[in-house]
Parts: sequence; structure tokens; C-alpha cells
Amino acid sequence: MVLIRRFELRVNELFLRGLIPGTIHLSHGQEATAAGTCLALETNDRITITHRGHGQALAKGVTAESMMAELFGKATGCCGGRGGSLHVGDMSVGALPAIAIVGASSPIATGMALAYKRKNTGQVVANFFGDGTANKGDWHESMNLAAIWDLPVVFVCENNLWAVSTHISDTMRVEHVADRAVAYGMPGHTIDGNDPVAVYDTVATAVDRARSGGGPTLVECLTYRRGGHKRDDPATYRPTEEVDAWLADDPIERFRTTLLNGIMTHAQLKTIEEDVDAELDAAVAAAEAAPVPDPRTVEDHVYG
Amino acid sequence: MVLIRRFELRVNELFLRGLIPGTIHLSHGQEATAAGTCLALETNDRITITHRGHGQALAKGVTAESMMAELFGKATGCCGGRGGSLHVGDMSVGALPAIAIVGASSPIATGMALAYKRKNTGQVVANFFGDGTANKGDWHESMNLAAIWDLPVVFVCENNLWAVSTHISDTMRVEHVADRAVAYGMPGHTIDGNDPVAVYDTVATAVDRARSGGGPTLVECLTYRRGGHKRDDPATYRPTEEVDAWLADDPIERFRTTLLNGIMTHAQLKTIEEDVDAELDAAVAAAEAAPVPDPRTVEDHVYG
Amino acid sequence: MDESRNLTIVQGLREALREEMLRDESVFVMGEDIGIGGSFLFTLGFLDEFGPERVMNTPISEVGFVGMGVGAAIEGMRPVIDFQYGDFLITAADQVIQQAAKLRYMSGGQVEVPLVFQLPTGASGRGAQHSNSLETVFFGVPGLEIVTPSSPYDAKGLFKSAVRSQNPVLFCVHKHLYGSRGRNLAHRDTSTGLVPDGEDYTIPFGVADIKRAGTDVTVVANLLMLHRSLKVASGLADEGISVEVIDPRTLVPFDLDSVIASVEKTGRLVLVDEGPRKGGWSAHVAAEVAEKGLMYLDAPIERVTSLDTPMPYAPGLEEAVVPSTDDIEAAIRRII
Amino acid sequence: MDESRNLTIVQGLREALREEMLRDESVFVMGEDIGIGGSFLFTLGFLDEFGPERVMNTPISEVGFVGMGVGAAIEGMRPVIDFQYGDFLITAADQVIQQAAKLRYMSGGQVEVPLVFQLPTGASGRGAQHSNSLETVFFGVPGLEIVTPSSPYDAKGLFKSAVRSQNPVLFCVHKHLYGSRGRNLAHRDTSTGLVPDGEDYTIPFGVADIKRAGTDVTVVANLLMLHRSLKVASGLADEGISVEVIDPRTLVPFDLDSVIASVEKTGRLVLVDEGPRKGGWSAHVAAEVAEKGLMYLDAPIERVTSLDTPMPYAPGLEEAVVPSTDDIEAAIRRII
Ligand SMILES: Cc1ncc(C[n+]2csc(CCOP(=O)(O)OP(=O)(O)O)c2C)c(N)n1
Ligand SMILES: Cc1ncc(C[n+]2csc(CCOP(=O)(O)OP(=O)(O)O)c2C)c(N)n1
Ligand SMILES: [Mg+2]
Ligand SMILES: [Mg+2]
Repeated sequence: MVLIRRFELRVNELFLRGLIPGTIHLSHGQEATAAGTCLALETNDRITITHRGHGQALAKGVTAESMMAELFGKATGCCGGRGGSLHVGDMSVGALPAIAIVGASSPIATGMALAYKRKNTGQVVANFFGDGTANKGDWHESMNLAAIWDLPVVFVCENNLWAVSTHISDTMRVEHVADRAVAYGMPGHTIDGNDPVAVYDTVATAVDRARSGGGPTLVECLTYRRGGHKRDDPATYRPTEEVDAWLADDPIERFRTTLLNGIMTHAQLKTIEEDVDAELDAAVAAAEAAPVPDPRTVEDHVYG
Repeated sequence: MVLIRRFELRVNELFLRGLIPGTIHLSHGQEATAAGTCLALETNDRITITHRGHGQALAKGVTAESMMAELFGKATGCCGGRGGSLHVGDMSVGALPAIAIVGASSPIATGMALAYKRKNTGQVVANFFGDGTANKGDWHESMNLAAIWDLPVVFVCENNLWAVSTHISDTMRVEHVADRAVAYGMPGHTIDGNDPVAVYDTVATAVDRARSGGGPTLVECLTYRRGGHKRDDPATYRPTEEVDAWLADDPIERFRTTLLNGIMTHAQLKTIEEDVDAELDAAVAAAEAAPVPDPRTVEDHVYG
Repeated sequence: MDESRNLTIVQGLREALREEMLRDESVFVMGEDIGIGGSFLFTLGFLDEFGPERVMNTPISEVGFVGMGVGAAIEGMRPVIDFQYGDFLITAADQVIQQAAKLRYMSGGQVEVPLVFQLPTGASGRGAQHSNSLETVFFGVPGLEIVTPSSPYDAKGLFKSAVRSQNPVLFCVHKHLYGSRGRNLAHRDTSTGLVPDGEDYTIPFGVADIKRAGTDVTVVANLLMLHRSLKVASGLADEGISVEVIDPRTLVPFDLDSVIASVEKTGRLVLVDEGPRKGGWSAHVAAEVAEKGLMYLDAPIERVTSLDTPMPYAPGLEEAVVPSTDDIEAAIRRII
Repeated sequence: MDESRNLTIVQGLREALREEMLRDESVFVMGEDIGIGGSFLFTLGFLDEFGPERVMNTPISEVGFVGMGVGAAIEGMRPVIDFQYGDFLITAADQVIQQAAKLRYMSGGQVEVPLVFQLPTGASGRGAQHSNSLETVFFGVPGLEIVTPSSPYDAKGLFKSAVRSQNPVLFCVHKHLYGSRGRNLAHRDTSTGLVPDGEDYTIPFGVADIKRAGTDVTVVANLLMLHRSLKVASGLADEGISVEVIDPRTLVPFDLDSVIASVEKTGRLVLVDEGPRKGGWSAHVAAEVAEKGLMYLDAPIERVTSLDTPMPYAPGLEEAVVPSTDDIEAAIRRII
């Protein structure tokens, strides 16, 4: 979680300094959902990643170094500079490069789950998506197909209440995304997405269920973006009381308090932070130093 | 209902005799749903029509003559021969020419409803669709949009248990399509679709609700195809017991019995049948005699 | 060859899929109503032979099951997705254009998407929404391969190559050329053909086939239009006009070299394409020849295409839209 | 003209939409997050001025709200649908290709679908899924009109024509040409321009504009490529090479006559198109000229297009894919 938070803040800074091209969608504030979910997965389990995917990728084990290089558009990036922030991922740690079209990753995750079932590999895939995504037909079809075929996929909704500037209450008449699970005969849970332990527990149960052939689960994690939708969005459309209440409930601060309650010491936490900073310093330095992709390779990887 | 039944049987016969080109999807057995629904609508209300749409069109007032000519591919057809069986309709009686892509008519109907609301016309649109259609994302998005904006549309599901050769129980984990309405915060009803009075009552209530600004309703009518999916389908995939049970529950026979119970006489019913036959004889004769569309007009109506 | 092996295209395809499924456990097929064979009976008998795990009947959820095909392919399966009418793939266009075609590239080669779509294409009397030329709709999308077979021999060999390809393949077969029971089969004389028994042959992508050799004019045509062109060519032969008819067989990759070599010989080019006039493979080939082979041309490049209209239902109108043998013949005569 | 009226394209579009909404009650706009102006600030301030009934913020349901646009248009409204990135329209391709474009025809003229899509198009450093040339993807679909403005004056006049058209219109604006606050604006010298104040002018579809007159070679280009071509043309002028630069302004209908007339004069044709090489408007125009204007050509028809790859993210790779001024200049030199 600390790595995610500091990675995002660092990226923001680098972006403002003009070192990162393209656009970025930061996930700070949503660390507990990404971390809790990925902790419940094995290395050879998979995740699919959203447009707001840095945190998800880091949680699954994509290195800060390879991701930073990707954001810089360098040849050493996890996608060789072809993907960028919107498509980060690393299959070697089970993170499918991100899909930036809202809703499009849900059927793909469902198909990955089909492959595990057919090949009997015991793997599970977690499909991350946002509250706004649950209004897309692609998502609906996937939920239904996963349910009728009992596929090993866990649908993990990062419900941060907003899709860009649009509040969830303006886009659905049900209060929770998980209220839609019943339409597919699938279990649905709404949980505190800022509590990594709650996320871990719920996702772990869903993963066990999936792995043992019990089929998919929808887990809706209530959380919040600490920033705007993307780098240039001041998010002034959000009501102050809502923002204040959520920002006060910082998942990292809260978990810190929990940990300091007899589990870890201040010194240990400090070490984590220092390690993270060192890791990020190294990642940035490596990314800056790395070569750009050779334009002569630009036609590689279109066909196999 | 008698008109629909006899129209469909006549079309089947003409098709087998090679007089109707293309393909046809017959709706005999489902007459009560079409008739009950359209009776609950005013003339300037609208319906959208499915691939299995002859009955829906007739019920809304499209004439047998203009539809028969359309099926023959004649210039006098309701779409000038450009549409065919898959696209029958007549806007002058409120029947949007049929849309043959499963699920695609639901958002269009929802948009028509938006226009009525914006223009304050008090009109309502009924969107016909099948059980299989409720697995399509297009439908899901429409249900949600109609619900959040309280649009005057009634979603009428002709649940005939089958989508081509695929049984509803193989495509959804809920028993009824109407069980999905809750996901959109919309009322949903499952009713006997072979009882025209039940259909009329339920749809009329939904229409009143829609007209008065109360928003959409999902009405699921349980019914059955008396034949295969399309003309060359023997439908042998359906279990005999199921077929027997449903065929025994013929909506026309049943309603006949009701009517004969003091409402109408044998003679009156006989007159209806004779009138229908005469109307169909005339329609077929006119269609046979009608001119084919002039190939020189083939580029008309691409742009306005 | 064994004369009893005079097959239709759907028979060739069925053999190809069956042999591939026997050869490779990772191949499976899904689609609507394929348990009863699907719309063109491509999978007739497969449910009995391979069971429901490898012959998956889907709900009407094209985005869902196409996306599932992409996901399963990423994870090492080789899905074949059967469409009743290729037209319905348009409802899942995002999964084709933005996902299947791009994932390999945007991941820097980390994933691949070996996935075959079996797509009935073209006009067959069913009106506007069941008559798209899918090979036109998706022609310009980098990352896809597009196959348009016109004979059973080609269909079988190309289908095996499609299943073994590491890329997403749109396998487009004209609705009038399958020869499925109960369906109209056009040009039976040229659209059926001998297929060797028990031979595991493949046909590589990007290699055109000269279906008829000639010296006066080059005609490039595929699908139903190939057969119409062959008919015209044999008619004109009686007059001493020698028409070379080239079947590109795959549109992506396209064997431009064979076309240019032929034009170098004949000096004249006619492209016959059932898609509408605006765009499609025939516009692309005309443009390429106008750039790379202009010096060989003794006459304008003629294109014979459908009119730029949605497809009308009435048979006489459909005929007016789609290129006829008369249209093809007239185009040839215009430049000879 | 008033020098203070040197506008950007998005300003021109905003004026056009505002004036049309004031003029006609049936015009309304919907799309994602348009309450705050939408992605390119096309509707900035509209929610305040026109209220939520005419400025509808939608859920992320492209099939749903595009289909609603079709339905509302059928019933007499004139919906304008704003896309954050035109790329997302691909998820609603069926509503565009099979419904909006065909309903008039297949109903025999009973209904019409006056509907405008505002679509940011082209590459802008965001990788494969946010860089499609929508004007290429939908080019071949009969029943659609496709507009690609390149100046504020054209944009405003064409947008008004789009709103008043009885057909579905794809209005594609290059992401680098809007000039929205906070967004990169390419070629400010030629991509901003004077727009008259308070004048209700429209620009008809199907009329190309000669953006620079010349005698040695005809260049046809649109969107970002128009500005790159103009830059090349002014560079070559110093060497005494006179380049005529034609902006088709609308791709469907396409003003082929103007192009052929120009080629008759120059004998040379270069087409510059940001879409991939396979297909698109430039292939179509090349094919048409190779058929109808071959006799005027003194050299091969050159096409300058993007490579046939998905769009890469790294800036240096994107530059390698998309036609540069160097690529355009080289193509001109090859045939001069
Ligand atoms: C099909 C599609 N429509 C629109 C977009 C543009 N877009 C990107 S992110 C986003 C909001 C997504 O909201 P949500 O699912 O709640 O995720 P969040 O951004 O809150 O993490 C939108 C509209 C897109 N990428 N794809
Ligand atoms: C998007 C799409 N997919 C597939 C089809 C082919 N198709 C036509 S009707 C049909 C079955 C529809 O089932 P249902 O909605 O239950 O209606 P019914 O035929 O039972 O009236 C199918 C699969 C289609 N027309 N459109
Ligand atoms: Mg959100
Ligand atoms: Mg049904």
C-alpha cells in the first residue's frame, strides 16, 4: 500500500515535470482494495487491470522499475514502451496488461477463467473494474456467462462512487453494484474497500470458492479516489463533505494505526517507507537512463 | 389473435410453395402476448418489433395486405419491399419497422421514450423482445437507462423458453427474466402470456404508470412457439412433454372457451374467422398481383 | 482423387475443424446453437463426438463470448467461434478491433490471441441486417488476418492454417457457398470440388491462387464473385478473350505480388468485390496497383462492387445492388 | 473580420452547437461527463445555459445511449452525442452500422435518423485503444455521412450542416486540433482562424476546399495531415515546387470532381491519411482516380498513411507510425 501511494505521488510529480507523456489515472486512496485482493491470490493466479491500474499492477507484483520505465515510454518498460500507463502489466507475475476500454476486460477475464477450468490448472482470475463499469453491457454479459458456467473468476469492483464526474447515484437505481449480482444468481458482497483485511478476507473466500469449482463472486469494495479522474481534473464536482469524510478515512493511515497496535513498530514502518522510497528512486533513475524503443522495431508484435 | 394465427399459417404455406423469398420466423402460439399488449396501447403509442414480428405488427394495426406484400418483396409492401419479413412495420400505425438484431431495439425504444418525455406528448412505447435477448448487454444498458430517467417505455418479454435451440435454463441462473428487473430498480412481473386478458391488464397498468411519469416496467409473458425457430426448424430439441403441455394450452382455444362462456356466440366467432380468411385471401391475391420494386429506385432512401 | 470426395465447402470446413480438434486438445468451438450444428451446420455432429465442454452452446451474448474467446486464447486455448451470421459480430466489434487485434502489440508481445471466427458473409436474400460483407467491415484493422475461401479444397486447408495461426483470424465464407443441407448453393460446378482423403494439408496465408490462367485481362475476385467471374471468363473464352482469374484467398495478408505480376502480363485489371464501393479490399488493391504497378496498366483499373446502399430485401433489388455476371462482363469489355 | 474572432476549432464547434440549440428546441446533447464540458470541453457552460434536460450526462453505456439517440432521432429529436474519445463508439458499432445507417433504407423511407456524433479522432500519445481513426473505421458504411473539419471556420459551418442533416453524421475532429484548454494544439498558425461573428452560415457537405492553390502536384489531406501538408507545401514553395492542397472536408459525400479536376491540371496525386494503409478514404479515392482519372496521371498515385500497426504509446514510436512532414515531402518528391 505504501508502495502504491508513493508510486502514484511520484508519478504525479514526474508528470507535472513533463517527464511522463500521455495521460495518467492515479489510484491513490484505493490502495487497500488492490493490496487486499492481490494478497488473496497466488502468483500464478491472474488479475486484469483497469485504466486506473498502477496500484493493481504493483499489488500483483509488477515491479515499480518496469512500470516506471513503461510510463516513460522506454524500451525497458513492462510492455516495451508500446503500452504506456493505460496498458501496464506483466504476464510473468500474472498481471494481464491493462485494458482501457471500460467493461472490455470482464469478458476477457471470464474467458481466462474458462481456460483454467478446461485445463484444470486450479488458477483463478480477479477482474478489477469500477462502479461506472457496471452500467456497460459487456460487464452484464460476462457476469451472466461466468455464473452459468461456474467459472473461477472473482469480479472485484472498486466502487469509488464516481465515474469521472458522474456520481453512482445518477447512473443506477440500486444503491450498490453488488445488488446486481442477484440478477445472475451469483453471490455479491459490499465491503469496506479501505480496509485491506476485510478485502483480503472476502476475496480469499471468493477465491477459494472459485478454485474449488463453486463459481464466480462479485465483491464490491467501497473506496475513494484521493485525486481527480486524471491528472488535470481538480474534481471540483465532488461535494466537500463527501470528500472530507473520505479523505479523513485514509486506508494507509488507518492500517498504520492497526499495525502499530502491537503488530509492527514505528521503526519497522519507517523501514518500509524508506525501502519504498529507495525502490522508487532507483526506478525513476533507471527509467530516465533507459533507451527509447528503436523505431525500426515499430512493426514488431503486430502479428505472431 | 385469429388474424395472427391464420396469417402465420398462411405464410408458412406460401413459403413452402416458394412464393415468399428469404426466411421467416413465425409467431403462432404467441398471439395473446402481442394482442394483449397492443390492446393496452393507443394508436399513437408505439411498438418496436422483433425478428418474430408478424404478430406484433398485426396486433398494432399493420394491415395483412401491406405486410403480405412486403413478405412477397413487392413495391406495395409496408417497407416498399426493402425490408422483408425481418423488418416489417408501419409508422403510420405506430409500429417501428422490425429490428432483427437481438437486443438492438431496446435502446432504440428507450430513446423513442425519451423523445416523448422531452416533447411531452404523453406517448408510450412497448419494446418486444425474447427470453434469449435478456442475455445481451444492449438490453441491460437500456433497462438501466430507462429506469434512471423514468422513461415511458414498457419492456415486454415474450418468454417462449427457447432461443432457437437453447433453453432459458441453460442461459441464466434466475428462473425468470423479470427477476432481473430488481437490478435496475424497476418493477418486474411474470405473467401468463397465453392469457390475453392478463397481458392486457398488466401492460395497461404499466402503460398508465409510464404515461404518468412513473417510469418503465418489465412485463414477462410466459408463452410458447407452436413451431420451430424458423421455417426449416423441426424443433426436435424440445422435450416432448414440454411441447405437449404447451401445445395443449393454446391461447386461442382457451380464449375461445372464455368468450363462448356468455360473451360471444359460436356464430360470432365463426364470422370473425371468415372475415379473417377473406382478408387474407385478399392480401395474398393483392401481393401476388402487385408489382416488384423498380430496380432503378434501388438507391432511393439511402440518404435524406 | 477419389470422386466420392467431391465435397462442399461446409464439408471441407467440418473435416478441418474435426481433424484439428482431434489433433489438439486446446481447440474448442463455441457459438449460438452449435449443439444442433449452428446456422450453416458447420458443427453438425460435433456435440456428440466431442461433448459440451469442447462444443459450447452460448447464450446470445456476443460481446461476452467473443471476449471469452480472447481471454481463453490468451491463456493457451485455441477457440473457434461460430457465428450464425457474421453480421452479429458487429455487436462485438470492440472485442475484435480494440482487444483481439491489439493485445499482442500493446503488451509488447507478452500475449497472443490465436482465435478463429467462422463468419457467414455476404447477401442472401435476408435484407439489410443479415448481408454485411464482414471482410469489408473489418478489412482495415491491423492485427487481424482475414480469409475468404471459395473452394472446398482451399477452405479446408485455409481453415487448418487459421486454427494453427497465432493471430485472430476472420474466416469469412459466403452464405451461398457453404452447401449446407437446406441452403442454397450457388455455382455448384465450381463451388464444390475434390478434397483429398486423410491428408493433413494446410494452405498458407498470403498466397493467391490463379483459378484460371489468361493473357488479356486480370480479374481478381473472391467468394461468390469468384464464381461469377469464372463463369464470365469461360463465356468470354468462346470469343477468344483470355481472362486470368485470381483468387486472393486471404485478404490479410494479401498477395499483391501475384496480382502485379499478372497485370504486368495482361496490362488490365478488374477487381470484383461484393462489398460496397466505398472502401474494402478492392479499393486497397486498386490503390496499391495505382502506386506500385501503374506503369504496367494499359487501361483504367475497373472495380465492380455492390452499390453504396444497405442491402434491400426484394430479390430484384438485391440483384441490382450486388455485382452480376453482366456487370463483370461489362467491366471487362470496357477496358479491352 | 474581427481579429478577436481568431478561434480554435472547439470554440467554433461550441458556437455552432449553441446557436443550433437556441434555434431548434429539438436539438439536445448527451454523452459522458458533458456536464463539466466533456473530454474536449465541447459543451463547456452548456449545462448552466440549457439545463440537464438538454445536456444529458449519461452512464457509461455507449450501446444504450447511442441507441437512444437513434430512437429519439426517429421520433423527431436531433440528438448530438458527444464522445470523450471517438474510440469508444466502436463499442456501439452495431447501433451505427446496422441501425442508424440502415433504418431509413430498410423501412422504405418511413423513418429518418438525424443524429450527430462528435468524435475526437486520431493519435495523441495515449496508446492503441485511444487512437483510432474513426473516419476510417466507419468509412465504408452506406447511410452515414462523415465530416472531418480542419479549421474553425469549416468546423462551425459544417457542424451546423451536420445538425440540420437528415442523416446520421460522424463528425470527426482530430484530438490535436480542438485547441481545448489544457490540450495540445498542433499547428496553431493554420489550425486556428477567423470566424465571423453572429453570422448563421453553413458549409454544405461534399464540397472540397482548396486550402492552397498550386500547379505541380495535388495533395489531398484532412485533419492533422492537412496541416502537415500545408507546412510541407509552403516549404516546397521556396524551391519553386507548387503544391495544391485540397481539403475534402467531408469524406462522405466525397467531392471527387474537385480532386479529378486538380489532377487534370497537375498530373500528380498524393493522398495523405492518418488512418492505416489498408483501406480508408485514401484507398477509395486512389481507386476512383485510377478508374476515372487514369488518363490525367503522369506518375503513380502516392499514398502517405500510418503503418499497419496498432498505435504504440512511446512518442518516438507513434511518430514512426503516423505520417510526418518528412514522409509527405518524400512522397511528393518521389513523383515530381
Ligand atoms: C467504453 C468506454 N467508455 C468511456 C471510457 C472513458 N472513461 C475512462 S475511465 C471512465 C470512468 C470509469 O469509471 P469507473 O468504472 O467507476 O472507474 P474509475 O475511473 O472510477 O476507477 C471513463 C468514462 C472508456 N475508457 N471506455
Ligand atoms: C445479436 C444477434 N445474435 C444472434 C442473432 C440470431 N438470432 C435471431 S433470433 C435468435 C433467438 C432469439 O431468441 P429470443 O430472444 O428468445 O426470441 P425468440 O426467437 O424466442 O422469439 C437468434 C440467436 C441475432 N439476430 N442477433
Ligand atoms: Mg469509479
Ligand atoms: Mg425465446
